[in-house]
Amino acid sequence: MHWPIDLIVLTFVIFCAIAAISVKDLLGTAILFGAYSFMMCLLWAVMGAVDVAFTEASVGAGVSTVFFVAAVFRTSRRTKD
Amino acid sequence: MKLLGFIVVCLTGALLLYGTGEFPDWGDPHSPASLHLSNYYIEKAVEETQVPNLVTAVLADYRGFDTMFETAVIFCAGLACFLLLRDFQEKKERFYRHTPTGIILHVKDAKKTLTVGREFEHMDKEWVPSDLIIKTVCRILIPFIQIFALYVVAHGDFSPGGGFQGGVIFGSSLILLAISYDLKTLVRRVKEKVLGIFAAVGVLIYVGIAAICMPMGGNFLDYSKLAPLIPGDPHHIRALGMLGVEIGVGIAVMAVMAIIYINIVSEGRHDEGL
Amino acid sequence: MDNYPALIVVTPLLAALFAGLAAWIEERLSYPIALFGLAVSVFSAFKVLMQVIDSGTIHYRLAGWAPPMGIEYRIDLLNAMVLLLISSIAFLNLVASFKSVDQETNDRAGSFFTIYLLFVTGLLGVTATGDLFNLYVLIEITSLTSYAMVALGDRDRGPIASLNYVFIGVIGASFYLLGVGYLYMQTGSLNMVDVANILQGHQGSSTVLVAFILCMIGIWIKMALFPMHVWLPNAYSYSPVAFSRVVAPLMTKVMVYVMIRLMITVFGFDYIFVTLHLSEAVVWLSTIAILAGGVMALAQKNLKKMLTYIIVCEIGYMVGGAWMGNQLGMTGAILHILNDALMTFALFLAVGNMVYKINKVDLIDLKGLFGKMPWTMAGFVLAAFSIIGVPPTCGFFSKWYLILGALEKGAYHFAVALIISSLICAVLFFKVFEICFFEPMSHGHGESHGPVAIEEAPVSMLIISGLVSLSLIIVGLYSGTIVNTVILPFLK
Amino acid sequence: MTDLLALIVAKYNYWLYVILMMIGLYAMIAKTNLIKKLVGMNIFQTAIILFYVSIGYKTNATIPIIKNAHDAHGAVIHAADYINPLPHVLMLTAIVVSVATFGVAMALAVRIYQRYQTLEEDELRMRLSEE
Repeated sequence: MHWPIDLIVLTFVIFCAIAAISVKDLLGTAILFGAYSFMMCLLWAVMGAVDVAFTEASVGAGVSTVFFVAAVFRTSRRTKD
Repeated sequence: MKLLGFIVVCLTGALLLYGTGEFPDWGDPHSPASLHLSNYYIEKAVEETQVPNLVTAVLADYRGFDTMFETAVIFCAGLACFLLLRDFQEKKERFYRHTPTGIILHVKDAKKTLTVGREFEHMDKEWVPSDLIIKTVCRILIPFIQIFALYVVAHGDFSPGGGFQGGVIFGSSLILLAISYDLKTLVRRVKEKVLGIFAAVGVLIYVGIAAICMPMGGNFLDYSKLAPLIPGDPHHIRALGMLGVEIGVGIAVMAVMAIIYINIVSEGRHDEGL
Repeated sequence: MDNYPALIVVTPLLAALFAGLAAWIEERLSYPIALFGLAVSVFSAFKVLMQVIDSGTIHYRLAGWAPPMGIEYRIDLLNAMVLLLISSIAFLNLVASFKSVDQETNDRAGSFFTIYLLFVTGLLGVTATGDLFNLYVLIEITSLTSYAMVALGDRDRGPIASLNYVFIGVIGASFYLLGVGYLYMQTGSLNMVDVANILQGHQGSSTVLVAFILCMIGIWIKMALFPMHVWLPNAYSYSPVAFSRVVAPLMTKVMVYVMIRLMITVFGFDYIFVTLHLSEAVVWLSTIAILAGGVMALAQKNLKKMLTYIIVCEIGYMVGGAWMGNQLGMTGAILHILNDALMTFALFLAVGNMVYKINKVDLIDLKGLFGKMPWTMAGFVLAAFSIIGVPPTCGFFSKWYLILGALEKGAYHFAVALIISSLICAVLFFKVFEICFFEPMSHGHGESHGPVAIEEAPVSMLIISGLVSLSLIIVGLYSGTIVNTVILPFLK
Repeated sequence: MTDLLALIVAKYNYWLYVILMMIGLYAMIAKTNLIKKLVGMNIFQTAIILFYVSIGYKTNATIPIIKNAHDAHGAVIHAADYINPLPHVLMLTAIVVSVATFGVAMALAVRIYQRYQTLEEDELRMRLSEE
């Protein structure tokens, strides 16, 4: 039974999601978003979806975050909400 | 807007929670979703396709048609980023650094260029001195990342991974090169035209393998009809077909990831970046 | 072995890839490649339609696997008709846009053709497929290409309209995906026919109800039914003309087709109209959509925007007809898919010719256009009559079926809304005609007596425009044949 | 009380996916910064992926890679021993689609910033009405 791990990771996921959309700095959002993706990837690995977890680790936590940082670099870090 | 958002979100949440009520328990082995098709795939896929990773077998063979369009989606995203951002006009101002003295030259006229060589090096506007440690570590690391990417593509039949993941890893090794050196280094080594052609050729490999099956007398994507073309055990023909397809996916994804990154980070001018 | 069903979808995709390659090597090759790909597609679609009329539904197994395991193309009369419609409109538009593409895309014609062909591939695939998840992937291809195209049109406002379209489009597609997930959870299958068979035993389940609602909301967002229409006017009016000519007639109609397909093939009439009783509410919703679309169209000052609001209005017709729950309403809705696609295409072709010559299509810019572009305006008038519903044109016949369906069901409010919206359209178009015909050219001193010099669009555009406008009358005259050979046998 | 707890434990993945989805949807509708909206969009899409992956899970089963596939011909494979592979396949496709959309949306955001020097929706609306 590994549902306790599952539950802990899920709590982290929700925490990261809320933090990512409420931080007042877009670069911070980018990093929290990467953390969110990585937590999500852990969760899927726990559930046995290894291929999906692998993809999310390389795409969500890797390349998407890089695109995100690149876009923030070319625009601005400022956000009102 | 906040209030509207809140109302919509609550309505959606209520609808979804209402639907959750009759769900089978999480992880129930007897839920309908894990019985009908799933059992067929688990019991027959290895016998029919000789691929032990069921996800790859279903992805590239049973539902290979989905995957073909998924690759087309990726190709389309790369093309869209290129069309949206690419700007062929040279930027007016340029910065150069005289290497022996460290003096920075600011050239305002677009027509005058200095030859970049041993004395002068091209420089970004927000210039950070390149760090020796980072450069060296990345130079050592990048070949290994690329070999790992190739392994992921080739070994997708037996372990987690496949064309898409491998392509993303290969693409991120290129992005790492751009971050640790500078964007110019990447653009010089991997020409834009090469990336564009790779993106199209990758998808073309997939569609081509699928389309060859038609003149061979099978339906579209039916790898088993490729047997006369490829020497070797006809028993493993489906696995070989999948491998070919995965290589196509890997090439396309690699190229597209690099295209998207380069265009976003340099606003389409391909001169300076992160 | 007969591979026409696969060829319909695959040749545009292959042509797109070769056109994309050609864009890097020799740009001038892209156009003939694109033209050839679509020509093969039209031919295959025609072959398939003939085959279906002769010998019934075609089942084509992709990758050779039997249906619930693999993906299947299941082409019946409705599919075949819509497939032929899509491929021929796309082909004709490509012929017509030979001259105007260069003008609009800053020498990136090769990439434009690639995206255009991918868009058409997506539409054709959505129509041909018999698999719920495959449908989602192809919807995403069409959406992604349209995001790119919308941003390419107007350089200032295009990107904003496009990003709004991205947000709303993703919500729509995700709702659909979620609905498919609920269905999968209940049935364990993704093939439409297989899902429908399994669903027979689960009519009362709340999961199926939620799945149905989610799928419908997703599709409605994608088709821009009235309260979810906010993305459509901006997105369609800012995209390049060569693209809006194909997206405006086809995108929404294909989504209507998807809705009808889900209603008939997956959930079944009994479930929707007998178990759920949702008919009344949706017919009211579409009544409101019709009236709101018409009223908002009245307020517009730009011809292209006005036409996009008319599209919103027309969607109300089709949704209302499909949800009427009787054969007449459904016949009207399906016939209107065909007619409305042709009418909108004809209108946008005319607008395209105007844009080619005078660049802007604010209503004020249209003064004296009858003298300047008589042939274009002739096509425009014919299409406008068809939208209003003047008898020999095809618009009249589908409206006739819709009204009959409404009367049979007793939905008088829908019939009244239909007639009111026809009147609104008449007012709108006569306003345009008045500006074009009676008011003189506004340039200079306000007097331009004597014959105005004729400055027409290129012949390739004019011929297509004329051809499509004439087809409105021909389709109108043969509506009886279409209903008897295609629609009624399908509904049986 | 224990019934309720049992209900929560039995389906908590589904409850939590609903919560994540609501967070994402709220961010997409209510936030004014375009990039924040994009983050909301991504959370929304991953929530759906979580839902699908949860459908595929089976207790007491292992990952969907058949052990000893090539040397045990004729050995019977029990379907109950392996997790359902189909949702994983679907979600691989969905992840790819979402990263493609994300890339295009980022490119659009950069274009908007180039033109208007802002990413806030209300400021954009003001700029548009000025022109």
